[in-house]
Amino acid sequence: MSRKTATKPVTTAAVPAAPGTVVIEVKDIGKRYGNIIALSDVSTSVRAGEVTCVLGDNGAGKSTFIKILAGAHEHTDGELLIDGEPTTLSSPRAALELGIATVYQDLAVVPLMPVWRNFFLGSEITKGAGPFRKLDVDEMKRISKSELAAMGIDLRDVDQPIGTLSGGERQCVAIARAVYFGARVLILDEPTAALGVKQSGVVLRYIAKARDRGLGVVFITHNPHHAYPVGDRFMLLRRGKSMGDFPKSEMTLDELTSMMAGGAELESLAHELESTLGADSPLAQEMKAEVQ
Amino acid sequence: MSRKTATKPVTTAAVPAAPGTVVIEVKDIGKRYGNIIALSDVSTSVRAGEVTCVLGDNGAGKSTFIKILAGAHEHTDGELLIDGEPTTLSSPRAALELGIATVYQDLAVVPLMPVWRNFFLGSEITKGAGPFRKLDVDEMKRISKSELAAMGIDLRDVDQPIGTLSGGERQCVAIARAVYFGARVLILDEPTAALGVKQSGVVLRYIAKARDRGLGVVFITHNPHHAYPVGDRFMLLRRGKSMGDFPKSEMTLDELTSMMAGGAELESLAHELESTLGADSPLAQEMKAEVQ
Amino acid sequence: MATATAVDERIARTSTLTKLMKRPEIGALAAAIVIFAFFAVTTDTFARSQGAATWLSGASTIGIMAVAVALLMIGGEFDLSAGAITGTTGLVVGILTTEYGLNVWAAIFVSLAIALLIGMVNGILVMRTGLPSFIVTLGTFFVLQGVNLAGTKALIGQVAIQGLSNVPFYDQAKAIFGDAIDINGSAAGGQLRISVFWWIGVTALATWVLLRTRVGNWIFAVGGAQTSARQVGVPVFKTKVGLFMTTAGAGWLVGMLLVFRTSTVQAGTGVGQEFIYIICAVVGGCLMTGGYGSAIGAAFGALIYSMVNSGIVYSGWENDWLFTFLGVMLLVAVLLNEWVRKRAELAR
Amino acid sequence: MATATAVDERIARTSTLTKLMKRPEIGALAAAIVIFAFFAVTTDTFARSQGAATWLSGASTIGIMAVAVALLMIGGEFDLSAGAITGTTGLVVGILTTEYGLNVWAAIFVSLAIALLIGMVNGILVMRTGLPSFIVTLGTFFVLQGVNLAGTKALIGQVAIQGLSNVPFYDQAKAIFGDAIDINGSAAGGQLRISVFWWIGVTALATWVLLRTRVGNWIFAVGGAQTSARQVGVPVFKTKVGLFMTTAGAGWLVGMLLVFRTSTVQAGTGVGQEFIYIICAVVGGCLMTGGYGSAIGAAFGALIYSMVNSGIVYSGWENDWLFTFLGVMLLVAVLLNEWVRKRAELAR
Amino acid sequence: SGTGKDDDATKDNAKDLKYAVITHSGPGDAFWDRVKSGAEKAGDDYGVAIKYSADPDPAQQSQLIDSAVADKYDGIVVSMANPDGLEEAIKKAVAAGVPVVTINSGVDRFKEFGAITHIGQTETIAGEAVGERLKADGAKNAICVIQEAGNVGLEERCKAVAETFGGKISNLQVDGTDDSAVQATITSKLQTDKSIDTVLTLGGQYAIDAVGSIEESGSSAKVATFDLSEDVIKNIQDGKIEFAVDQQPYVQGFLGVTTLYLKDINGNDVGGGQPVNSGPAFITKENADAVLKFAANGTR
Ligand SMILES: Nc1ncnc2c1ncn2[C@@H]1O[C@H](COP(=O)(O)OP(=O)(O)OP(=O)(O)O)[C@@H](O)[C@H]1O
Ligand SMILES: Nc1ncnc2c1ncn2[C@@H]1O[C@H](COP(=O)(O)OP(=O)(O)OP(=O)(O)O)[C@@H](O)[C@H]1O
Ligand SMILES: [Mg+2]
Ligand SMILES: [Mg+2]
Repeated sequence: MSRKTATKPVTTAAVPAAPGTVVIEVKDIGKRYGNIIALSDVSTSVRAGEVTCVLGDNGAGKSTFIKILAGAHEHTDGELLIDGEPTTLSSPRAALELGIATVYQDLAVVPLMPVWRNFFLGSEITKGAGPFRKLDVDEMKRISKSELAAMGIDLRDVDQPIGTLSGGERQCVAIARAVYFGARVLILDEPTAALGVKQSGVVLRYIAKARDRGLGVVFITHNPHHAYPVGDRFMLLRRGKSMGDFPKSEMTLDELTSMMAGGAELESLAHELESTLGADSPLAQEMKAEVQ
Repeated sequence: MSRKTATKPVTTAAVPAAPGTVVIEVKDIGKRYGNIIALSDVSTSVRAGEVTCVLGDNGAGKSTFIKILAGAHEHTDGELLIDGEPTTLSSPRAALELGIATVYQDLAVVPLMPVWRNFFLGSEITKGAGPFRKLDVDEMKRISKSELAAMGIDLRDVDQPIGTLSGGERQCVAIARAVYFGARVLILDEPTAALGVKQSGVVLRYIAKARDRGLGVVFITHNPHHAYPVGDRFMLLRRGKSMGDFPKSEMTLDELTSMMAGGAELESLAHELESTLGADSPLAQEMKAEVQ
Repeated sequence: MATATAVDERIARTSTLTKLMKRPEIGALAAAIVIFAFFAVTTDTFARSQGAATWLSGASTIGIMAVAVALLMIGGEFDLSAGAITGTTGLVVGILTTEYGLNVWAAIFVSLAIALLIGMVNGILVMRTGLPSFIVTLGTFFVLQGVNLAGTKALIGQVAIQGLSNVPFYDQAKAIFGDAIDINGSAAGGQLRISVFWWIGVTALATWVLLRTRVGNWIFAVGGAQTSARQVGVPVFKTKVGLFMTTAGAGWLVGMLLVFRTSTVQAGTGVGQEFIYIICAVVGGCLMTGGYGSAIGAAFGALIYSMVNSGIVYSGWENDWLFTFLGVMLLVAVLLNEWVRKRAELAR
Repeated sequence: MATATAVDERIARTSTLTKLMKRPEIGALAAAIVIFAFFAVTTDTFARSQGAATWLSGASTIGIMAVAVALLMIGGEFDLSAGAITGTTGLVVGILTTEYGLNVWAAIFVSLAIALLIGMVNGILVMRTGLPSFIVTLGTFFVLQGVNLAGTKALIGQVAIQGLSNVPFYDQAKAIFGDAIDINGSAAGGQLRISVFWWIGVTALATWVLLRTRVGNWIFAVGGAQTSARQVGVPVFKTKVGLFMTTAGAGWLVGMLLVFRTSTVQAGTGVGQEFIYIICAVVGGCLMTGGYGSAIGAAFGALIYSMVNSGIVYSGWENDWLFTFLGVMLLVAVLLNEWVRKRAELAR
Repeated sequence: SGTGKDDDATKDNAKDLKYAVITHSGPGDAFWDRVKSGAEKAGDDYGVAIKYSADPDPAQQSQLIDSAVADKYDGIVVSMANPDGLEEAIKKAVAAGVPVVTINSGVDRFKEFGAITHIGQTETIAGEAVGERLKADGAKNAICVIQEAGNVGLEERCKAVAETFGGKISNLQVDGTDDSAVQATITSKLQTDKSIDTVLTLGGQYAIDAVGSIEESGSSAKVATFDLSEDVIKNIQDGKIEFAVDQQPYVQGFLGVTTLYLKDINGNDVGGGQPVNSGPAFITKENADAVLKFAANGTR
């Protein structure tokens, strides 16, 4: 995987911080859409060389939270500090310039544009100088093809409009792009949702690698089996509020699973599944295990 | 859960067939988009009272396959038989009229419309007669709110435009709608992708229930833990071709998982993950187990 | 499992008023009020009964079309032939009665049939070819414009209908389409055109259809996300063709209102008006991209347009600057509109 | 892990030709060829050098605007003030030179500055208010239309510039903007307008920008999915304001081409042309909803429009039916266009 | 057929002659429609082919002239609303040996451009005549209704009226494609300024709208108009319209073609280098009956 610095024109802060440094800190942050309070009083931090997992039920406010970090939405309450400086990210471009790359849940692709143009959108590789500076099309096609192949996606043609790709293929493009351009912080909103087993494995490996390279990673998932192996810290959201921030050392996979599923409420479901599917069903067992 | 027949105006064939009856049969079916062959030579059948799982890598052609069954795309090769009759479904409405309800991977919602209008779109409940027939708004709001609550989604307001819901909430609306209107066949394309543990459990329970009510179910997922407990037959697609149709009796969960992940190719990944994450990582272990 | 909790801590506050504020037409209403107030204060005649009768009458014919065009725009399509149809239908009635001596009522029904046919052709062409409606109806527009001119000339030898008021039963039709009601007992006290009532009726009907019927649901859906609508079983083809026919039908109605008000039509009638309808719909809160808007909003849009046009005349401003005033007023109206809507969004 | 396999069993077949066929302008090209052939066969003069010079000259000014408007439409916006700007810039030059004796070149630069300013105002208004560009630029259009009329009347007492050809250095500017080159040695053999070269140049430049520069990438992105574009760091604001300024700049160029071709401008110049530009862009394969289209296509669209207009004249068809012919031709062209494109899609 | 450069009788076979009539009319304009009818009638009578085309934009009109030259027409009749705009095209046509006759406006420049003659009556002559007449009728406060913003001819007419009128006169712009809007605008104006005693419209159609406005607003203003139609004459007979100025457009078309024809068959230069006036004629209650028949035919 060759990376030229020329390929990352928007990224000025290209060097990851020392492991453990707090890159992003949020204090009592909140977000309202009109009268809808999607998030309130959330405090946590993203550290270099660590994977922070954000967990929570559907509609808990996870995506809202990361959209604030990514500069896609401005927060309405609380404080956001980047490198210790209070900041309001006015646009995703501002975040990208600080080295924060994001995979959005809705992927942020332009359906009618070819795959390779989407891959490099906003960070195009050019050659030539002055008024004759033009896109280095071949290089961009080559890189996007090979980065996707590395994720196990063998595209027929990177000139295909991205809107005609399958859901998983599209998600892989978004992930490969963020991984390729993420310099200091990598934010991934349910990156493995539409992915097959193989591709999910690759994404988890990418996350681990990015962490090892000293990047701060924010990882959202509904799958405790994906969160636990790579996560260093777990933040749980429920109905827009933070339920706390737990280091990995303080929890087991089972605790995590049960916490994600909402504990007690699951019990009845597990029982019901057991009777529907039979007691030996792995799912029923899993559920039972989760509710202890 | 009260259901009036008046609420299902498009569904004429409301009675599920006897368990085991072949409802839909496909023979050597294929689909081309221009020169792109997304699917070729796939043969299988959907039976009443059975769950057919369609498994496969990203881009394997799963969504394409179910879009043919749902009437969203016409097939370009082969034959589609419904109740033994060769058919070409010209529109999803035609499929719906035959009692085939579908959850699409991209959900098929109208972002600017309120949740309840989306829920009942195309199958609105009306009251009054003749020119004064009007929408029964209260009833529709009530039903959509309660159906969603039953899935563990507690919406603030069913008048919210569906585009402002979180990814998982939106997916739940699409699933609840299909379950509510599916009369003979229920097709679900990665319904649990964006869902939390709890909601996934509910969806699996719904699938099991639908099967028990005698519906034929087609279920697409990337999660073998979701597929195995509810599936009766497993069809594996790879690069647009069918790898065969296996009854549950002939397989174990591990075999299924390894088949889904593409067997041998996984081996190297498992090794790599082991070294990155440590040999005791559940993910690495899972992967290792999968490659045997 | 709990269904609905009485108080949800995730909602800041709600009230019936703020609910109302969410409607797409709220901004247009506010703009209309401000513009009314402005001219009522700065001019003498504007708010008097004669003045109001004048701009209401102006708003009525544009408004009927704007409402129909708004439905079509919510359904995701445009109809550029909408203006020309008002001319076509008027000319058909004029020619059939004055030149061929057909009964007025028969002529009226023939012209309705022709209008609906044109609408159907528009709709079917758009749906079958997959071409953008902007371009298809532009083609129909040109064709109609030519037919209106050349057909009229070929049949009656001139470019405007003459002598319509002398045909039998003209008064019957005039009573329905062209009449006016004295407001203060005499014509001088202002005359309320019957077209104003047609306008109110059409707006009410359109609003009811949009918000309270299945078809209304489908209109929003086909405009907001056609593929999704199709996938959940909405009859997209029927809905859209129906919308084109509705617009053409409204064009017929307006054609009748015009021809029986002035007892004449010229071959160029309605040409260029199609964009005014679209403007009114957009000022009234419709999105150009479809899937959002309201019929009442479009009616307010027409009202704003007509009030501004009349108000400028009442103000006695230098007439050469007419368009500049119109442009500035339009911008002010839509800016106000947007501002109110955004506030409403936030406060809801 | 393998990167690219030489032959992929999931692709039916490909060739360079079919690759070419995927371009959005292919349909417009086919339509242009058919229309050329039609008139070349049915009329004497159409394909002769004098005839061709006439329709090329007509296509050139419309074409320059159509190309600029196409860029803007690909970027997801409209500019209804584009036509009026051609008038404004021409009038500014005419008034400053004939009435105030300003040097021609100075006047030209003043008018350019004014045009860019108008474009910037359009762009900033659209981006800052979130209003649809259709309505904002409609406002600007009205304002300009009024200013063109009232301003001109106020300053020179009439509505058309006269006597421009007598101002000093007129010939210099005419050589650049208004000249014509004899094709067959003499003026009678047909004269190729210099505007045709400007048109070719603008089209080539726009194509290069669209397909080979970062800005081009951004234009497609902001038109195709503005939120996504913003999320991946595309400077949406700058791109869109730049596009509005480009359109206004093209309006200036066309204004100069017109004023130095005929040595006169009228207050009404360009009014109503804005839709012709949009039509040409759409005929050339641009989507009304943005994110798709091509500059060459828009140039072909203008060519088709101009060829049809001239062809009808050469055919000697009855003038009253002009618009009907135009409409039918337009429909035929876009239907052919669509048909070719669909075939190309399937065969690719 | 030849280029018509040779005046001697090379083309006695009139069947081969074809003339282009190119005006600055907008589509569907009633005045220009009568010009067209006159030209076509002359063509019929003489057995020559007439092709009529029009565009209000001088650049487009120039292009139509260029096309006619390219198409080897034997003569061109052209209206010159904006002489500067047509200068190049007309001079080119003349240089190519195509005889040109100008009609309607452009009387000051036709000679300079090399046209045979000018037939018609400038907007100024008609306008001034109307102004004088209104003055004589004792009008004090008039509005001049312009149905197409920025139209050169219409603006000039109003300006000429103002020149001789003496009283107060203001222009009122209306949307000429929407009669009900025209009526509403005139009504509004009459309501605001009660002292208006004359409404002058620039097309027969709009006089009818003005009559409606006067009824609607209860004003006592009088209506005068340019151009005729059947309904206008009936209204004159009924006393609802004071008078109409007949610019005799039919004459302009007919004589334009006739001039070219005489040049071709007999080498005549009609007018002998001087312009020929085609009007104006005033139609009032007194002489209305006589023209009603022609107006109904669409020739006056
Ligand atoms: N409209 C289209 N035009 C061209 N190619 C398409 C189109 N739709 C799908 N494809 C291609 O067909 C192949 C199969 O797509 P499909 O969506 O069926 O995959 P899938 O099995 O559902 O994948 P996933 O698990 O990622 O959703 C993909 O490679 C995709 O690129
Ligand atoms: N633009 C918006 N306007 C109004 N409400 C919104 C908007 N966006 C999100 N919400 C609401 O905010 C809440 C949080 O949404 P968010 O997308 O952050 O959830 P999430 O935790 O990512 O859920 P999921 O796991 O389903 O993706 C949801 O209840 C949603 O309805
Ligand atoms: Mg989310
Ligand atoms: Mg899929």
